[in-house]
Formats: sequence, structure tokens, C-alpha cells
Amino acid sequence: MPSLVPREELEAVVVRFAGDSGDGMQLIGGRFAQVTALAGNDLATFSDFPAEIRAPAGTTFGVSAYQINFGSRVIKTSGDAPDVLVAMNPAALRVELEGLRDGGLVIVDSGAFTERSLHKAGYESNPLADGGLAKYRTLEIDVSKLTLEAVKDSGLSRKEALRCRNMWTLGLVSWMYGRDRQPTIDWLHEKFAARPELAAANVAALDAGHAFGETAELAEAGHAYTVEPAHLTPGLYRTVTGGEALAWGLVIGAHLAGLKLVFSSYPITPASQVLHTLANLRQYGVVTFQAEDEIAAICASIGASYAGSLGVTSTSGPGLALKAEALGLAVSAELPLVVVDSQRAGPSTGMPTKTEQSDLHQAVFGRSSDSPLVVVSARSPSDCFETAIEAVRIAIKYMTPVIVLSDTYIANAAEPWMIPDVDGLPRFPVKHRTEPAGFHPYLRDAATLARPWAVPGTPGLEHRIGGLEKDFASGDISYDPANHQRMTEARAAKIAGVADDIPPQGVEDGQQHGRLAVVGWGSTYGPISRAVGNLRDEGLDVSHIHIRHIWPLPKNLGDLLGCFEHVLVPEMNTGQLTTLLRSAYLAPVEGLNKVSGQPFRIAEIEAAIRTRLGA
Amino acid sequence: MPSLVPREELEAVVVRFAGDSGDGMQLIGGRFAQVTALAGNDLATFSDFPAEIRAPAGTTFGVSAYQINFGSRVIKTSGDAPDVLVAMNPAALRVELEGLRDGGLVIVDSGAFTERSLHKAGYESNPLADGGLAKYRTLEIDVSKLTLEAVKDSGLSRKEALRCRNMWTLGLVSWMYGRDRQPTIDWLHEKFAARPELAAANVAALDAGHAFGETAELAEAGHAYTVEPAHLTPGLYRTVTGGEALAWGLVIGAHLAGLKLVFSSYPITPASQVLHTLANLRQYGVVTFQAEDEIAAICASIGASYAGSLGVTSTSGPGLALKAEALGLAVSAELPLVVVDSQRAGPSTGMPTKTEQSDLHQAVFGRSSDSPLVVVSARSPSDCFETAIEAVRIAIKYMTPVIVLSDTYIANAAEPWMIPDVDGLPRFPVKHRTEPAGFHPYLRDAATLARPWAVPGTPGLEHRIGGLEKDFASGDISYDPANHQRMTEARAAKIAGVADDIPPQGVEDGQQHGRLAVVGWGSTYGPISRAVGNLRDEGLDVSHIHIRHIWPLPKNLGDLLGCFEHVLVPEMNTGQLTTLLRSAYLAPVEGLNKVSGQPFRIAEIEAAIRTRLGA
Amino acid sequence: MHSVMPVEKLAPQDFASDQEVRWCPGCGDYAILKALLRTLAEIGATKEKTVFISGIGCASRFPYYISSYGFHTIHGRAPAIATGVKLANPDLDVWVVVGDGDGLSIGGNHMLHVLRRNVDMQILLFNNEVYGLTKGQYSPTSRMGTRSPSTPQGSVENPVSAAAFALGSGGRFVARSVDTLRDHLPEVLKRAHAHRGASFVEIFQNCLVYNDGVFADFTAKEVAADAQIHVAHGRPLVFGADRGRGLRLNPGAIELEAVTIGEDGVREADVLVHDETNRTLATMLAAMEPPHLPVALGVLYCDPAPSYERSVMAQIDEATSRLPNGDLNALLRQGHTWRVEA
Amino acid sequence: MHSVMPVEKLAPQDFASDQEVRWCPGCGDYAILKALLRTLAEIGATKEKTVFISGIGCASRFPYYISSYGFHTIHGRAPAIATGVKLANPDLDVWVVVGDGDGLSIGGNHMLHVLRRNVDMQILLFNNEVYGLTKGQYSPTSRMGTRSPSTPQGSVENPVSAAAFALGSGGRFVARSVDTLRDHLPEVLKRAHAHRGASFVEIFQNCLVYNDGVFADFTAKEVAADAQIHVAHGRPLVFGADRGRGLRLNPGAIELEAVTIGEDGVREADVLVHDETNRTLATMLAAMEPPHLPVALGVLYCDPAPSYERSVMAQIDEATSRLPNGDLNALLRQGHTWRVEA
Ligand SMILES: Cc1ncc(C[n+]2csc(CCOP(=O)(O)OP(=O)(O)O)c2C)c(N)n1
Ligand SMILES: Cc1ncc(C[n+]2csc(CCOP(=O)(O)OP(=O)(O)O)c2C)c(N)n1
Ligand code: SF4
Ligand code: SF4
Ligand SMILES: [Mg+2]
Ligand SMILES: [Mg+2]
Repeated sequence: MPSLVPREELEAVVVRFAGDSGDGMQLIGGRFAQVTALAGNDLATFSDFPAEIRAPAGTTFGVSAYQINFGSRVIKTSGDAPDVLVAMNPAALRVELEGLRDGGLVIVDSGAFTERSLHKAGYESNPLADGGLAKYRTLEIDVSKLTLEAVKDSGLSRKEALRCRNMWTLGLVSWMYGRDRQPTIDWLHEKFAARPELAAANVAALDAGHAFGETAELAEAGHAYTVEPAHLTPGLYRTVTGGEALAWGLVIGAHLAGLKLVFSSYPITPASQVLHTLANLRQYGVVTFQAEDEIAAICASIGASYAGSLGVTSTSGPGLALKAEALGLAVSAELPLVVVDSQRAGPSTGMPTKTEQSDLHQAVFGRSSDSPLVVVSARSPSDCFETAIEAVRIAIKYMTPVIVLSDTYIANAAEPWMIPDVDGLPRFPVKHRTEPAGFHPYLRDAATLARPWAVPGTPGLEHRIGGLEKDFASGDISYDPANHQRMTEARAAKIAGVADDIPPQGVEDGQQHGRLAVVGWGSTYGPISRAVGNLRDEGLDVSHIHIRHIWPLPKNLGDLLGCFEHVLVPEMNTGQLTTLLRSAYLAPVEGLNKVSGQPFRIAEIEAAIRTRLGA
Repeated sequence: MPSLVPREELEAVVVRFAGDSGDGMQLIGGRFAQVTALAGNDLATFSDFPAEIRAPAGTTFGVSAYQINFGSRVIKTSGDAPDVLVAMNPAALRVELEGLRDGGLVIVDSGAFTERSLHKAGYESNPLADGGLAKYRTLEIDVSKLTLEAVKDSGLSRKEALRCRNMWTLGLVSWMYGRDRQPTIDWLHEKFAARPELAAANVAALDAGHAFGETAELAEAGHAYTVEPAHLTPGLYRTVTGGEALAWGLVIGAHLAGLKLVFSSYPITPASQVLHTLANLRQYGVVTFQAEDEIAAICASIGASYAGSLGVTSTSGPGLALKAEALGLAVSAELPLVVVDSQRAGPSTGMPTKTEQSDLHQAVFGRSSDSPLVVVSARSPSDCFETAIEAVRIAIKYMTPVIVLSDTYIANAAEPWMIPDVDGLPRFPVKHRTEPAGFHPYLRDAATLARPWAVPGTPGLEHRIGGLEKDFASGDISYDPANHQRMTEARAAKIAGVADDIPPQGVEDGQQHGRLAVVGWGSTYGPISRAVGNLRDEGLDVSHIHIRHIWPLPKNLGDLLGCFEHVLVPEMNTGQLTTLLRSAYLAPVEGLNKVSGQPFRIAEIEAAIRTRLGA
Repeated sequence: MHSVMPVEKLAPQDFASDQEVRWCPGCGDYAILKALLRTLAEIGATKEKTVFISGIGCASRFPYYISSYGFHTIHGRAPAIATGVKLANPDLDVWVVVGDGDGLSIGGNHMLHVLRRNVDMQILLFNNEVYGLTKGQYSPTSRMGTRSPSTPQGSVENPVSAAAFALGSGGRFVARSVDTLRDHLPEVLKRAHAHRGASFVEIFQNCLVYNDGVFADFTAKEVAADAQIHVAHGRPLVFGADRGRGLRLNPGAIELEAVTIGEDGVREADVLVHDETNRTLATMLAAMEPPHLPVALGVLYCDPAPSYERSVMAQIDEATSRLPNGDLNALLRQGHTWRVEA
Repeated sequence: MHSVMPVEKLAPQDFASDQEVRWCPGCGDYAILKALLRTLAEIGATKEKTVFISGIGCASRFPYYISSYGFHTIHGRAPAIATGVKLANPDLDVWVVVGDGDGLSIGGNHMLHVLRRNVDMQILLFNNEVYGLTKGQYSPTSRMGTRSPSTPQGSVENPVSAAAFALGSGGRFVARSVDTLRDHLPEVLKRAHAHRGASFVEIFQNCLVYNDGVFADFTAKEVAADAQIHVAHGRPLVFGADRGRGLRLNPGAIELEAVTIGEDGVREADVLVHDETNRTLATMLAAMEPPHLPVALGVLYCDPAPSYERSVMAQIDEATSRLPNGDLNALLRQGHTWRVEA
């Protein structure tokens, strides 16, 4: 039912919904993303919520925001400065306005701008009245009042009725971008199946917001837009968050290996989503175990791998720190293990709901003694799926722990994902050792240097392993000096050898040589990719290289970097990949470091590139 | 009572005592070191004992050895290949013979070479008979029989009597090097005051061994030597092990700061000695706490520092891994803290009684997020004293955790130490904040960037701190992006600033520039120093640089390294300082890596230097 | 001779800090905070000597709201950090605040050891049977069958009983109260404070976002009288609306049973008298659960013993008294030394 | 139809590995090893299904000496690793061997949780009241006053009672024996093995190097009869050389007392009968100490409940039965999807 209002065509838009934690912003954001995806746009979203569970209403620290960038072109980030800010109360306006682009549109619920709420947000005077919004276009609507009117027949209490404000707002924004309401209506009926009066009220609010757009001459005021479908690869799509994609990647990875997945974890922000997703998959035989702490979680995973399953554990930075000793055991015992680290801002408790990429050093170096293992990283929510499978593949092929680095941004962000056909994915079935003849628990495969995986329950392979040094040949405890040297070198060589088994480092965008390579890893993918793309469009000589395999590094990387005059490494830390690259290649790699708990903006990276190129 | 036998004069000798764990080798080694020190020689010793508490008698894995290098010149290591091996049984011979220099002297108790004990040691035939000792000079003496004879009037059981074999041997070796027996006799009387029959028997054995030398024409056989006193700086001396010196350094450091020392630890080899030493110092007001684990130990130390004392914890590599999360808290809370890590061979449990330097990466990088702190290292047993004081000084001045890296070798080795005058050491008294005016818990000192140390109990300074990010000015919890950036940078700048407060890196030996710099840290000091010295004597252009401050690195180090054509870094790990230097200076630093659980030999380093210099 | 300044006694609000309280509106933590402010005033606490140490969790936000010294540390480690504080300065009055996850999941080991060592501090465990801060996963105190994001089919774990664990760990003061028991809770807190050594107080706390009403079976107004028993040393163990019910020991079965006085020949004298120094009785009281038995609240167990940090200080005093002027030069010169002459 | 191969029953020595045993000559661990080899033979264990998991310490060397699967892990974590093993393969027969430091100091938390979760395994805690492997420091079970390298003036800590802790943690099988009780120990181990769920067995073990004779007050031949009571379910709690002494409940004081049958009017019927399903009785038995009361040995408590890993597997079976062909393509396609056409 296309409406006939004249609509301005846009290539891409960034909308940010902001309100109180209790205002349901994550919910309408998610719904809007869903219908936007159905409309065929590419998109990326980002949730920015407070550490408090439910901060007191109206406070600035209780503001919860959801940002979506969608367009008819390929979308790579959730957007720099929003074009549109929806602010449900003064606190949201106060916290979020700064981020809006100059000339952007502010939509406010003027009904929520009471003296009390202004005061709570720390406003001395009403910004709607004092010219504080002069730099922006504004749409002041008494959403509260209009919502109450829309649902007045629902029999809800005033408090309950006001909870529908978010749906009214969603209705309005849906109208603005010409979005179909039906999927949301269906969803509301399903969600509130047990309380039809709530479903009805929410639908009424949604409809009213939508109708407001149609009738209030907003189109004439220039608030009606259209965003054409993007040219996406044909296929079946869904939206995924990084947390979900990681969980599914682990399940599929175990399936491709033919192993039972035993996932042990201790809740921690932002990693818990992986636990929650997997806990819901018992029907696929997935075992999840909420352990008493991070140490028990990794130990149970090690136990599970020892007993022949795929042991996986998941955590965030402080939890990874706690797992360091047991990781050393996994290195020494040479058991497969996947450890997911969803990084967050630190040090210590830091800012638990904010993003950072600052566990790279910990992942590569954070254990006692020489304890080499493999580190891979995911660049986006959907990339978590592939990264998880790659981690499983390496872990079992090389009998080694593999750390997967994700981060808060990736864990919570959502994007469209073309769903793969599981049956079409390459399998890598595990062969547990069963043959007793010639068996020694540490006798390595000549090619991979992996030891055999001999699982308790297998007759004739009874043996003892542990964290003490082992004889290279017999696997018995050994304190022999030459043997320790040999085993230390073998452990290092095994991990170094993984570099032969991964794709050579490619260039995402641009030439294989030139004036400047921007080298990223993890969730900086979006902003780097867009920034490099934009500047290449301007004709600048810049390339984008994005690294998945952090340790070992791809074999050709040193040579590749050598083909550029400058190498710039944007990282959300104080320069951790930079250290690694400098040390590995003695290349004059320069860092661009942001440690604010917020993802890079495209403009920040563009500016840095321009500076380097004197452009 | 100088004896009149003709004695060959030696500049330096290496003697290794080896026997069963129960044979008392560590004891006679220690006694011999004592009398050697009293004789005015410089010396260094090294204990090499099994992980087993008391392995079954006669097994190869139960062999315990004590090596001493002493001389009339300055002694820098416990020696490469021993000149003399004392082997109390076949197992000791089997394990230790390989290390003896060609043509060296083997002294064996032939009485212990029974069929049974040969078999236990894995000998198919008797090496005393089958020519297996052809490469060496030998002294086969039935020490067992001679001891039994010497003590036959003591009333001891045969078993007890045989325990005196070690004293007989000590008597013999004392004679060989013209050592005075009296201090040992006094010591035996003191030690066995409660059991005079044991004292008498041991003295009798000692005397008998000594007399054997005098009477058995050993002098004519070329087994009598003399080693002149070394030219040591005048002063009062004692021998110390690294464990003792570290403990005392902490006590003196706390004293110089005017703080109570609260030391919390969980036992672990080879760190326990520090706990044991300090537990004996309650009379100096030292509080020691054996915690339930390493995490509790560091947490109690953090609590103690928070409450205004000097909190210190001590451990080895696997324990440091467990402390990583709490170290992050100390970084975030910006509290002074000293963490001692006596490194051992890993990964994981590894070889707990063997030495390694492989926790450098863990110390510098092994925490979640960007968590900068200070790392210093000790180069020798006596240097532990100064290093500990330096760690205390930095920790309290900069309100930061400081990790002190020692290792198994240093912890157990002993060397003469000129005892300092405590009253002459520079004090650095702490000023806890007491002034409420203008107090904010995170308001930094402009020069050091340290925050004030405001201690519970101080009226008017009540405040709250924690691991969440704090506002730069008020110290309140803050999730502000710009503030997090600023605080992250401030924490990094504070630690980087310590580089302004440490001595510029000097050159131990050699020119400030040239063809090759050998750069070491920690316990490689001895072998590097001797190797460089030897080759400089030969005229080679090589210098020795030894780093105490691992993080931050001395400010001039990059320039200094730039003055050399080659930089070689010998380390007992796979190249950890190497990584740091390459990354910091993009200097083509090359590693010489030994990971066998054994210290470098001088010859190994000499060979590597020669190769580099083509000499 | 000395003129003692009369210290002005502080009011509850004097102990409130200037920080905005960041719990969900309606959270049981607010009531506990209120009870604690009142307790601090009533015991005549001084701000500068009072230290609150917490771990991580909703409960562990507590120190921010008290205008004393406060340290919000890391998950599970508060008892260990508090131990260090007491070893540095035994004169500080240390309160530890932890959640059920903080204190009994990741922090269970430190809890065991601080209790058996008997370090002098008050440990308040806010038990809401859930992980609040991480959004609602079940905790070690959650009942079997609890559905949560990590146990969508219901938990299959036998929960730990905080009080039983504290007693099994050798705790020498174990008490219980409820967030909403406005007078009972401060009384229990005062007893805990008066106890020298580690005092363990379990406070049942309602998390209205993730576990609302989980204690309603004994805290709801309608059932409270019959489902709670408030124990007091030397007083009969009676409960019920008219205090007409009591606990009796069945000596054959060695278990407690709830009886109605006057029924089945049960006389008042048959009802047990609470002896807070009896660990066995305390263990039995701790194990009681509705519907068959009431939940025991109050001081279940209190049997003082020397506290750890005092014993350590006594050893130090003894040792230093033997060596009054601890000469550090002498320390370094102990044992064998020799002089090298110029 | 099937012809079942008669499996050859293995002898104790068949379970001995080829590794050289590396304990100090005379260590109590040897006797325990012997008892265990015998137990394995008697229960008809198969080598391939038997898994020994240990932490670090002298005790934890154990797995090397058994010719089954063995994993010598890291300090304190054996129960957690064993939990993972059972979750991967519930059919394995898992034994955990830890020392008092390993199991109750660094590993206390995992012990608590494995016990309350009731994961099916036998946990053998070798209690020698000392840290053997690290050369003699006192441990959490060391008695007050213990002098050791880290407590030269004597420990001032109240020790934890392993059995009381296990009971307080919700353990459902708690037993005790002594290294040298050649017949008693295998019997206890067999009971532990028969119990489905976590079985906790404390074995008093003599460390002759660092703590020789620490249990002599109840293990020495001369005193054993009067200082030990061997409890058995349904049997009167009697002890003494001629079994002339017994335990009686003093119901007023709610405590156990040792009585002599026939003296002071004490009749046999006054002596308590052991009920291993009574946690209160077990707790009282666990607390008994010489000289006033004998040390209780045997199965103090056994009251089975569903084991954790079985409950998890039951949930999985239930869930997979609802979705027999777990189609992973369907998993990825759950919820909203849309198709982009070419
Ligand atoms: C090392 C570590 N692991 C996990 C977390 C995440 N975390 C924070 S609070 C918490 C549990 C909260 O539950 P509880 O202790 O019961 O406190 P409540 O929030 O219910 O008051 C967890 C798992 C963390 N902060 N640190
Ligand atoms: C993380 C860690 N901390 C400390 C140690 C050192 N350590 C090894 S065994 C042990 C305690 C041994 O005592 P116990 O568990 O009672 O076993 P026992 O040797 O007495 O049989 C300690 C502290 C270690 N190996 N790992
Ligand atoms: S989540 Fe629960 S416990 Fe936490 S503040 Fe909210 S109501 Fe309280
Ligand atoms: S130290 Fe003690 S426990 Fe360890 S092996 Fe020796 S006797 Fe046994
Ligand atoms: Mg809780
Ligand atoms: Mg022990």
C-alpha cells in the first residue's frame, strides 16, 4: 500500500533512537531494522546502552540508544553522525544531541519535556524553547499525548498506555521512510498473544504514529523519504548480531568436525549472548554449562576436549585474564579448545558495555612462559560465523587452543547476513586416534606437528598427560634439558605452521602497493573500509588490508606491507597490533588509536589518511 | 694450620657435588661455599635439585646437585663445565658426568657402586670398571667404608653413620683446596647441640676425609690446589641467595618508605623462599599472609596498599597468570603494589625446579585492555636487594604496580654480598594525603601523574574508588568517551614517565658503539658478562649492555642500540625482550634463545658472538 | 586530664553519599541501604574508620552510596581484599557487601577462607537468587528448575544454602534477615557489627526485574508469620501469627519438626530454646525450608573466637617486644659474615 | 542371541602403570595407591573407561601410577576439569585425586560447586594437613599452632574440616578413611564408586617428611580402638577395644557424647544407630575430635540424588527427541528471513 506523498530519494540514512532504558528503544530499533531489511536495504545497527540494568527514569546515565544506518548502497558501519535523532526525553536529547550531524533532524516527544524531567537531565532551561536546537531541524510532537489518545480505548492504565510511545514513534519513522507496518503488526500479535489488549494498544499506537505522518503534512515539510533496495547478492537473508553468529558458527563448526559441542562459560558483558543463544540449542545436542567462574569454565572445556568433544569457552577481557593459567595447560596438554573473547573497555571493570580492541596483547602474550597459540579475529557480526568455524578447524587440526577476538560492538551490532547452506560447507571430520600400535601421546604428525587425539574410552590407548614437560617421543614426564628445548621449539613451530594453512593476506580495497596501506583487524573493518572507499573514489592512493589471522600472521604480510610507503593501523587500543607488526617486520607502522569506548567514525579515519597523504 | 703439601695455584675452579636427594649435597655445598667465602675467594653457586621431595634412593631423577665456582678473580657465574665432579652414587655419576669438562676430575664413592645401585641408575656395567671414565681423571675412594670406620665409636646405627658420608667428602674436598675446617666444626656443634653424638660423628667424618687427603699422597697425585683470595671491595660480606636478598630488599624498601610491609603469597616453587624468609621477620613488624591462592594473595596485597601499607605479593609464572585480573584492578585503582615473579620453566607446570626467563611478555602484556605498569628485573642474587628497593620506590612514587622479575637460578643461587649500611641508603618517605581541601581521589600530581594516596582512617578524605572508569577530575564513575581516552592516555603517560626517573642505560663492558652489542636482562648477566669480558680480552669489538628496567625501557636505549652494527639478545625464552626491542626501536635485534631449563654457558654466548663477528 | 571531645553522633542521612543511586527503582537493595544507614548511625560509626568493600554486581554498587571509605573491587574477591585491609590496619571497621553470585559463585573460595580464618569484618551477602547485573542468569542459590537465559529449560543444579555453607566453612557468626524487615535487619546488622571476627549475614533481597517475588513464599505478608521464625538466643523457638507454633527436636530422627503448642499434647516446654552457640542447632535451623518448616531469621549462630588479624598482630607484638629496636642492619648481618680488608 | 564375551577380570597389579613411583619412601600415598589398585580390581573396572584426574601436589601424582586414562592438570582445578569430562562423556568412570591444599585451598570453590551440583565422580582428598610438594608449609587443614616454614611462630588459623565443608556444600556422599586401614579404605572406596553423584572421600594420609605422625592421636595402634569409630548404616555407633563404648545424643544440648555401655546406667539401646541419610547426624559425626570423642570413619553420609550430568543429558534427550533430525539449516533460518532476488 504505497502512499502517494512525494518522497525525497536518499542513498543512505542514519537514524538514532534514544530514550530512557525503560522506553523500549532497543525494541523499536530492532523492529525498524527488521522492516528495513525486508525492504531490501543494506544496513548496520549498533546498540549503546547503559551499564545499569534499569537506571532511574530520566537520568542521563540511563539513556539507551539504538542506531541504524541503512541504504541502497552497501553499508559498512552503523554510521558516523546520525541524520535523524529520535529523543524520547530531555536526558536523551542532552546526551545524544552532540552526536547529530549539523542540520540533522531532531524528533522529540515534547510531552516528555516537563520541568521535572528537564531538571533531572540537568537542563537549566528548556532546549526546545531557548534556541538550543538552532543548528538542527526539529520535529516537536507531543507523542505522549497522541499516544494516550490513540490507545484510550484499550483499557490500559495511563502508565501502561504511555509505554506505547515507542510504537507511536516507530509508526512515525516507518511512515517517514515508507516502511511497511504489517510485519511489525504481525510480530506484536505474536508477542502479546497472551495479552491481546496490549497487542491492540501497541498496534493502535503504531498506526496512529504512521497516520500522523500521512496527515500532518510532514511530506510537505520535507520529512518523507525513500531509500531504494540495495544491490545485494541474491539469496536468503536474515539479520544477525555478532553474538548469535558466533554461537551458530560454533554449532556448525562442531557439526562439520563431527564433534559434540560442550560450551562452558561464566556470564559477563558482552559475552553472555553467546551462552544464552547456545543454551537454547539443546535440541541440537549442544551442551552448555554455566560454571562457577571463568577458571572453572575453561577447565570444564579442557576436560570436555580431553574427553573427545569440542570444548569451547567464552568471556570478555577480565575473564580471559582469569583463564590464562588454564590456557597454559591447554597449550601444554595440546588439546583443541576455542576461547571466545568479546572485548570491552578496560582496564579492569572499565566501561563494561563499551567497545574496545585492547585484548590483543593479552591473547597473544598473556600467559606464563612461552605458550604459543592461535588468535583469530572477527570483523563484523556476520563474519563471526566464519571466524568461529575457522577457529574450530584450526583447533582440532593442530590440537591447540584458538582465541577468537570479537568485541562489544560486534557482539551487539546487527547486519543482514546471507544464510549459508550448511550442507555446502566443507567438512573437516575429526579422526580420534584408535590404533594402539605405535601410539605415543605426544608423537607428532609430521606435517601439522599435532599430537594424536586419543580419547578416554578407547581401549588400548590408556595414557597419562599433564602440564609437566613431556618427552618428545614417549610423552612421559621429562626434565631433560635438550628435550625441553626441542618441545618448546616444536610447540612454537606447530603454531607458526598454521600460517601455511591460511589464505595469504589479500587487499580488501585498492592496489597491492602504493603510498599508504590502512591495516585493520576486527570491528574497525566497517569504518576503514568506508573511509578508504570514499578516498579512493576521490582518487587517493590508499589501500585497505584487513587481518583475520592475528597469530600467526599471514606469511606474505611482511612483504605486502613492504610495498607501501606508509602503513597506518587504526585500532581501538593504544597500539597493540602495531607492536606486533613492528616487531614482526621491523616496518615503520604507525598507529591511529582511539580508546573512548566508541567505534571509529569514518571521518576520523579519512582525516588521518588525508594527513598521511598530505591530501 | 696451613699444611705443607705442594699445591698447584688456580685462578678459579668449578666443583659440583652430586648425590641422592637424601645424601646432603646441598648441605655440604653450602658449607663449602661458606668456608670458601671466608677464605676470601669470590664465588657463585647453583643448586639443581629434583622436583620430587624425596625421590626413591638411587634413581636418576632423584639426583641433587650443588655447583660452586670460586676463584681469585671476580666470579660471574656458577661456571660452565665443572672441573671436579663429586658423585656419591651411580645415579649421580650417570646424570652428571656429561657436564664435566674433558679431563676433569671425578671423585666417586666406590662403596656405593653396588650391583643394585648400578642397576637402579640404569648402568649395564660398572663405569668404574668398563673404561667409561677414560676421558677423565678419577679418584675412586670407598667413602662409605671409610666413613663407617671413622664414626664407628659414635654409637650410631649403620644407617645414621652412613649419613656422615657427605661430611667425609667435605673433609676431603676441603683438604684439596686448603680450606679451614674449623668454621664447619663450629657449625656442626651448633647445629647438633641437642644431639652431641651426631656432632661428634660428623666432625669425625670431616676430620677423616681431611686426613685422607693429607696421608693418601693425593698431593703427589696432583690433587692439592690453592686458590688465592680475590680482590674484592673492602667491607663486610655475607653470602646471599636471591630469595633472601629479595625478601630483605622488600623489608628495607618498606623501611625507607616509612611503611609497614604486608606480604601475601601462596607457596610455589621457586618463589616460596621469599615467603619463608619474611615469615621469620615478625620481630621487624613484617606481616606475612599465606593466602588460599594466588588471587587472594594479590587481592590481600591490594587491600593492604589501599589501607596504606606496602602491599607485596610473590609468585612464579603460573601464579602470575592467576593474578592478571587483579593486577588490572591495581592498575585501574592506581595503588602501589610490588609483585615478585620468580620465573620457572613452562608452559604450565613445565619443569618447576628449572630456570627460564619466559614471563617477560606476561609481565609487560599479560592483562586485559591497556593496563600499563612497571617491570624491573634482577640480574643476580645480590642484585635482588637493590631491585626490590627500586621497585618499592617506583610503586609508591607513581602509585602503580611494579613487577619484579627474578628466576629460579637467581632465587636459589648464592654469592658473596657486601652488606650495605641501611642508615646510609637514601630514604623516600611516603606522604599519605591528609589535607581535605581540594582533594579528589584521581587528581594527578602534575609531575609524576600519580594520584594522591588517601588512606582509610583519614578524616575528611572519605571517598570511593574501584575498577570502573573514573572521571579525570572528580574521580567519580564516568562513561564519557573523551574522558576514557584521556584517562587511558594518562595511565600510559604515567608509566612512560617513569623513564625520566631511572638512570640512562649504561654499558657494562666495552664501548658505547661498535660492531656488536650483547643485550641482556636478568640472570643472563653472569654468562654474558664473562663471555664479553673474555672476548674483549681477545680484542673483539663487543659490548655488554644489561637492562634492569624492562618497562618502561630507558630513554636512551634506542639511541644506544643504534650505535651498534649488530645487537644480540641472549634470553632463556624464545625471544621476548627481542620482541620488545624490535617493536620499540625497529632495530634489527637478533635473539640467542635457550629454553632448556639451564642457564647459558659462557661458551655458548662466546660462540654466538664469534659467529656474529666472524671471529 | 585529657578532655575528651564529645563526638557529635551522626544521623543516618549523614552516611549517605552524594552519588546518585543507580539501582532499578523498587529494587530490594534500597531497603538494605536504608537499614544500613540507620545501623551506622545507631552504632555510632565514624565515617573515616568505616570501609565498605564490595565485588561486582548490583549489590556491589553499595559502597558508592555510603559516605565512608569505599572500594568497589572485582568479581568475587572482596573478602580477600578486605583481609588485606585488616592486616594493614586492624582498627578499621570493615564491611563487605557481595551478591550471591559474587560471594558464592566466583567468590566461594575466598568466602570459605575468610570465614574459617575469622577475619574481623561484617560480610553482607545480598541473596536475590539471580545474577542481577548481567541480566538474569540463574545463580548458585537459584532453586532447581529456575528458568533463566542460561537455563531456558530450568536449572538442574542443587542450590547452595548460604548459611549452611558458612557454617560448614567454620563461620563463627551466621545470621539472616530480609531486605524489607525494617527493624529486624538493622538489629541483625548491629549484632554482626558487635561480633569480633567474621560475621556472615545473608539478606534475602528481591530483584524485581529478574526474580521478582522469589522469596514470596516466606516474605509475603499473608504467609510471613507462619513461614518465618525469628530466632533469639535463650528464647524459645516459637513462631506463627500468635506465636502458637514452635520447633521441637525429634531426637530419634535427629531433626527439627514444627509443632503447634497445645495440640497433640505439645507443651511450651517441649519447644526448643535457641542456643546460638550450638553449631548443630544452627545447621538444622539453616536447613529449614517452607512449606514444612519456617525459614529461620536472626542470629542462627554466634560463638566468638580470636580473630585472625588480632592473632597475627599479637604474634608481631610478641616478636617485636623481644627485639624492641628492630635494627635492620643487624638483620642483614645475622649469620656468617666476613670482612674483606682493604 | 548376542554372545557376551566373558570379560577377563583384572587383578590389582594390572592397574599399575609402568611409571616409576616418585613419592618419598614411606609416604602414606603408597598405601592409598595399593588400596585403589585393589578397589579397581574388585569393582571390575575397565582400564579404558577409567579416568583419573588430579591437580598439583604429591597426591596429584596419582594418575601416573594407574594404567588407565589420566590427566595431571593444574593446581586446584581437577573438579572443574572432571566436570567437563563428564559432560563430554557421562559413561566414563571418573576419579579425582587431590591434596588438602589442592582441594581445599586453591581449589575450594570448585569443590563446593562440584559437590552441590552432584556431578558423578569419586573425589579422593588426601589430607596430610600440609603442603607436601612445596616443602612443608601449613595447609588449610593444619591445626592451629602448626609450625611450618610460613608459620614459624605457629599458625593462627582455624582449620577447615574437610567433611564438614563437604556437608555444608551440599555433598551427598561424604566418607572418611585412613591410608593405613588396609581393608577399611577399599571398602569405603567401593561405596564411593557405587554412589551415583559426587562422592567425597577424605583420606587421612601421613606425610612422613613434613608432618610425620600428625594423625597419631587417632591412628596409632595403641589408641586407635578408642580414638576411632567406624560407622556403618543401620548399625549402632559403638567403638572401643571391646566395642564397649558408644555415642549417645544429648538432646538438651543437641550434641553427641561418648558413653561407656554398662556404666552410669547406659544401656546398649541408648546408643545411637547410624543413619547415613541424616545430614545433621553426619555433621555431628564429622565434627568429633579426640580426645573427648573418637574420629568418625566410614560413610558418614550418603543420600543419593540425580547427578548433574545425567540431568543435563536428560534435558538434551528430551529436547532432541522433540526435534529428531536436528536440521542445522533450519536453525539458521529460524525467525525473520527474506530473499533477495537476482
Ligand atoms: C571476572 C568477572 N566475571 C564476570 C563478571 C560479570 N558479572 C558482573 S556481576 C556478575 C554476577 C552478579 O550477580 P550477583 O553477584 O548475584 O549480584 P547481583 O547483581 O545479583 O546483585 C557477573 C557474572 C565480571 N564483572 N567479572
Ligand atoms: C597455581 C599454582 N600455585 C601454586 C603451586 C605450587 N603448589 C604445588 S602443589 C601445592 C600444594 C601441595 O599441597 P597439597 O595439595 O596438600 O598436596 P600434597 O603435596 O600435600 O599431597 C602448591 C602450593 C602450583 N603448582 N600452581
Ligand atoms: S537488576 Fe535486580 S538486583 Fe539489580 S538493581 Fe535491578 S532490581 Fe536490583
Ligand atoms: S613430601 Fe610428604 S606427602 Fe609428599 S611424597 Fe613425601 S611423604 Fe609423601
Ligand atoms: Mg544476585
Ligand atoms: Mg597436603
